[in-house]
Amino acid sequence: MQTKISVQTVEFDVGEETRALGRVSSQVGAITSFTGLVRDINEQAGVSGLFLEHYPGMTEKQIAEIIAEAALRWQLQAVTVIHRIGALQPTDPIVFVGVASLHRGDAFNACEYIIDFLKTRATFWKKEQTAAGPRWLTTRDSDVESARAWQKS
Amino acid sequence: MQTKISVQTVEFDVGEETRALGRVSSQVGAITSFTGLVRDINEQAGVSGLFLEHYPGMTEKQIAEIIAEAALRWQLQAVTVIHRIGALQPTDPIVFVGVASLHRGDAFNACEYIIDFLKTRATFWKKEQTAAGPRWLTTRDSDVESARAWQKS
Amino acid sequence: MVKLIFFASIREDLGVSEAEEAVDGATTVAELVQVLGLRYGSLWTEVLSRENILIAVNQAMAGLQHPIVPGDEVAFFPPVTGG
Amino acid sequence: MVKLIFFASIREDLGVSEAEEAVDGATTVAELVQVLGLRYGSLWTEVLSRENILIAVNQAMAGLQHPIVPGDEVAFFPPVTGG
Repeated sequence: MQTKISVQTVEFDVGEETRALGRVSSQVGAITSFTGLVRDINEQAGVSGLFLEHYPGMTEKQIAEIIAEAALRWQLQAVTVIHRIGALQPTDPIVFVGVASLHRGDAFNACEYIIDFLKTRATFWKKEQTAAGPRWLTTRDSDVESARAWQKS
Repeated sequence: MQTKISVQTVEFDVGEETRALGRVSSQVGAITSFTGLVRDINEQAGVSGLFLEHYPGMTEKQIAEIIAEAALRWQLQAVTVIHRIGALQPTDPIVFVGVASLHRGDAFNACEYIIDFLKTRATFWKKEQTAAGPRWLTTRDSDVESARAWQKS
Repeated sequence: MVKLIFFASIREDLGVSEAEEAVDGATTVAELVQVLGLRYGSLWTEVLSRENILIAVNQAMAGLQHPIVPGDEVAFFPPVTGG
Repeated sequence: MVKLIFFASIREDLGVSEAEEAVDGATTVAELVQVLGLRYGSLWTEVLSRENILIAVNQAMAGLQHPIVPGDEVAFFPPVTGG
């Protein structure tokens, strides 16, 4: 399995990443992707901007672990995870998860698994700029639930 | 909800389609996509090429119905379905399903639902060029099963 | 007259992609298939009676007992294989 | 000496992002927090003892009872919010 992990400030190109996943092997039949965007509302407050930081070294290791777990559960040919850090605006793409597989069921499951654990386990932190001033976000209960659901399956 | 449906011979650009889905509203938080590629093996034979045809008018109507059903089940902000027809080679992208939603759970479910029913209900036909000569494909049992599973949920 | 359309293996096996045909009193798809068999011979009867053949009347899936009236568009095709 | 790293709200509340500190006999994370509280005052004790604080030793998640030895990298941070 081929893996690409990048934590970066610059924007990613979903088209280029998808093409790269398809080039891994002529056996790839399905590519699924998740692209997360900064929303202008998060819970209540109007969000004018976001600042993201991570733990260099550890974050990349955690992402590699999450991908390795997914590869134990499903048959995967390639996985790409790109997470942006630094200053972001509403509607900016923030995270990309792309999965290439022979079959679409595996590609869908692995893609959702990886983003669910990225949200709850990888060392990223978000600070929102809101009308009421800046604030650090905390893990969302719904994200914790999504990750927990995989442990039952 | 915004919908784009296209049956076309030319290649699509996953990056451009994803950006367009994100532009629909500043509330879009999640974009999921499925890209199907022509594989060089399908069941047994080595496939050197594929020819796809559809039923102009009816096919587009069926795709619109499948999208409308998905929109009844999940909260969606935009859906794009692009299906190629004509002559295709192994590794060529053949189908794109993109879904934009506020939340990723809805986006993942709707994307998988739409491709599952595209495979079993939309009037497309594939003729494979194999080492043993051309042959028309028939619906795969595994695809029928995937579509059936949604009726139980 | 009804408009007939044939797709994929059905088109290839009949050697026809589209035709305008008189219904000769046929009021259902099944009766139309019978009329066409009498008009064009056993190949048509065989192909259009295949167990897995699918039918659409006016671009909506239909069964053999679906009514037809002049002006309808009736399509015959094998199981679909999209995506 | 151990290398301390603080992220996000923990860094802002302490006003420090990284530090090299003597362990003064501390052999676990909990003991290290005690030593740092004695050295820098109650703000450090309060911040590093928060209920939801997370700890990593050498870039792997760890609990308060995790052993530490000189040369370790010990990080303190709030709940993560990626994706």
